[in-house]
Amino acid sequence: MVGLVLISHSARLAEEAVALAVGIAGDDAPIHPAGGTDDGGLGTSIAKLETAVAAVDQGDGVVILMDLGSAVLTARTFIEDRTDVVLADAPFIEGAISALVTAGTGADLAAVVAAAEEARTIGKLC
Amino acid sequence: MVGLVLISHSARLAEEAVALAVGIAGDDAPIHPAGGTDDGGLGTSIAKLETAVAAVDQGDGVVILMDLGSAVLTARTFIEDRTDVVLADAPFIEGAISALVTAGTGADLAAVVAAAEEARTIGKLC
Amino acid sequence: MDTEFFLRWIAAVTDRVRAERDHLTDLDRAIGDADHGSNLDRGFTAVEEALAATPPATPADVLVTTGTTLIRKVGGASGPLYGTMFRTLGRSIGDAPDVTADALADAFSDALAAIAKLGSAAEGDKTMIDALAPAVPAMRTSFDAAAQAALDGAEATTNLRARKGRASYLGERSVGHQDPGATSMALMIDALRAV
Amino acid sequence: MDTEFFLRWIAAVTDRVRAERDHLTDLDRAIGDADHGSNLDRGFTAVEEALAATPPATPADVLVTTGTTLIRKVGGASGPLYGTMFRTLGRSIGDAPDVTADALADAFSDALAAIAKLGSAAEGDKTMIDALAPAVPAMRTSFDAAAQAALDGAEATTNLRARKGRASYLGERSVGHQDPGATSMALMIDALRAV
Ligand SMILES: Nc1ncnc2c1ncn2[C@@H]1O[C@H](COP(=O)(O)OP(=O)(O)O)[C@@H](O)[C@H]1O
Ligand SMILES: Nc1ncnc2c1ncn2[C@@H]1O[C@H](COP(=O)(O)OP(=O)(O)O)[C@@H](O)[C@H]1O
Ligand SMILES: [Mg+2]
Ligand SMILES: [Mg+2]
Ligand SMILES: [Mg+2]
Ligand SMILES: [Mg+2]
Repeated sequence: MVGLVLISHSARLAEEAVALAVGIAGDDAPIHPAGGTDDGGLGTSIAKLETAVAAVDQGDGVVILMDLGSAVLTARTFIEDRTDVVLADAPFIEGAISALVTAGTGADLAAVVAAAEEARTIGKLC
Repeated sequence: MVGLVLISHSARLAEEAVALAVGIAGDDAPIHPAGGTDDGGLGTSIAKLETAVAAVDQGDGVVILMDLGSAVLTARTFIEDRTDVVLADAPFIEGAISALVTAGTGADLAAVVAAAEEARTIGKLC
Repeated sequence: MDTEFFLRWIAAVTDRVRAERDHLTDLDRAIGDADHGSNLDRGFTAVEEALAATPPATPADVLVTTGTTLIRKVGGASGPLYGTMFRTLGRSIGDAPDVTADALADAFSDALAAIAKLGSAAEGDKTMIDALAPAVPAMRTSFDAAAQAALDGAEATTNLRARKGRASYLGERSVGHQDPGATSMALMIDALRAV
Repeated sequence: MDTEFFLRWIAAVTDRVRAERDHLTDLDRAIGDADHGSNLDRGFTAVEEALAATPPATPADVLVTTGTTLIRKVGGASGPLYGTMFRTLGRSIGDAPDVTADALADAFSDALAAIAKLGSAAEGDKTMIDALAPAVPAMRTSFDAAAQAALDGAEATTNLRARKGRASYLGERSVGHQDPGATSMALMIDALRAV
């Protein structure tokens, strides 16, 4: 199964986003948070990202969702030398839920990224 | 100033989203979480929403951002008899940051809703 | 139908919800988050208390109090939806002390529209609407016909793919399970029969 | 320029970052989150330790170790950005034991491209790029010219509106403040002069 990692400036935001996504989409596919700096502050950590990616990597690829700013830069730097890990340009919470649902069906890497990115276009009031 | 309320199924997700938005956009405009059910479970509460709206209402209107599902239904039911409170059809985290930044400039209700909804179209990788 | 009739209906619904609580939760476990039975039980227990605390004067009072209490107490998607249904029934009926069968059928038609609008949902989306929508025209005939239509509609959700609510996240995997909200809706309409 | 030259440069940058730490953080307080000075101080302290622990064999070693350490230790947006700058400088230089002025100028040109790509940013966005971009052509002339261009570029960010990074959320309110990253970039290029 494709794995998911949520990288955020805030450790707790990443954890809560994972919990909500699992609550809705179930735990068929692996998902892991990577939030905050190494010393628990606000920011991002490539070491935490590495650990999270390793935790969800089952050999079918990993999709990373970023909240903003340095999370994007850290994730981009991380994937420089990885072809099996891709970034989704998606809303953090909504993209995570869609991606996790799709990953849980056994979909491939491209389909999971597409699901995350389509979340951008789905209205909540219609 | 226009106030903001974030309603989520998860009390902690709403709280962490508020913290991140304030960390980035500052606390010029008021923002309040309304997450979880009255007894702290996963779900939404119109009583929590009322309290949160009252906490951020300075007379210039309030914008509500919802994560999904029953948060949308609860918010819609709440605004039935309120013309000064509007819902933003926006990504939860990204919309909250944009809306809070815009509210902090003293923008009016329509501009804050528009800022939240535009967050949907802003790419992270470009 | 007078105030007593509607109080008896709500009491019957409350009993049925309690009796079906675990079944409704099991249905919600398959395609949701396993709380539909406990959500409704919590809601109707609060309704029971509210109606006992301030005895309602009119049929509309019964229905509006029921709706408002469900909105405040349920905590899940079904709270605002059923809340809106009962409040719309009450508002549509107005302050008549006695409600004709036609007026109630009209009120159910209004309630269907209100639920569909709130949930941005239509028939076929595998929701409570799939039990309510066929019951609305059947109510012009009899409560029996309405109940049968609602039960059939609820059963037919099994083969549908969910397009609204949490179950919609499951996509194709939602097929093969009866919708919990359609099931509870059918139960409520069925309860009219025995009042 | 040999390995020693680059070690002296990084040591000088480390000293300057420490000396300017509070100033950089103050600039970031105005339009960011008040951590740019401490981010870089943490990063370059780790670089100092890494270079001491495994003495580098070539100029590229110095630069790649510096970059990799910054990526791992800074924690803010400037970490991946400066990390990419130093790693690109190292990779561009290759394994020559002695680097010509031309090769270094080419490497800085590559580093500019790499930062711009990583940050999806261009000159005028009120970022570190506004100090680096004018320094790149000036480096063909002299370190003095490059340093002057970088310092001028950093100063000119004051009148710009931020379009990338946290400061971009401030919109018009970012105008009137010098960009912290442009300021630290100018400091790094300025440090080349005294090596
Ligand atoms: N948007 C909607 N429109 C109509 N009915 C809906 C909608 N969303 C959910 N429902 C109904 O609500 C039921 C679920 O209720 P419940 O389990 O109490 O809430 P939750 O899904 O928040 O846990 C579903 O089975 C469905 O019938
Ligand atoms: N996308 C980007 N492209 C180029 N430079 C950027 C970008 N984002 C931020 N910067 C630079 O990084 C600096 C901020 O660094 P720092 O405060 O250490 O990180 P953070 O903003 O994560 O707290 C800004 O002043 C700016 O020069
Ligand atoms: Mg449920
Ligand atoms: Mg629920
Ligand atoms: Mg900063
Ligand atoms: Mg920071």
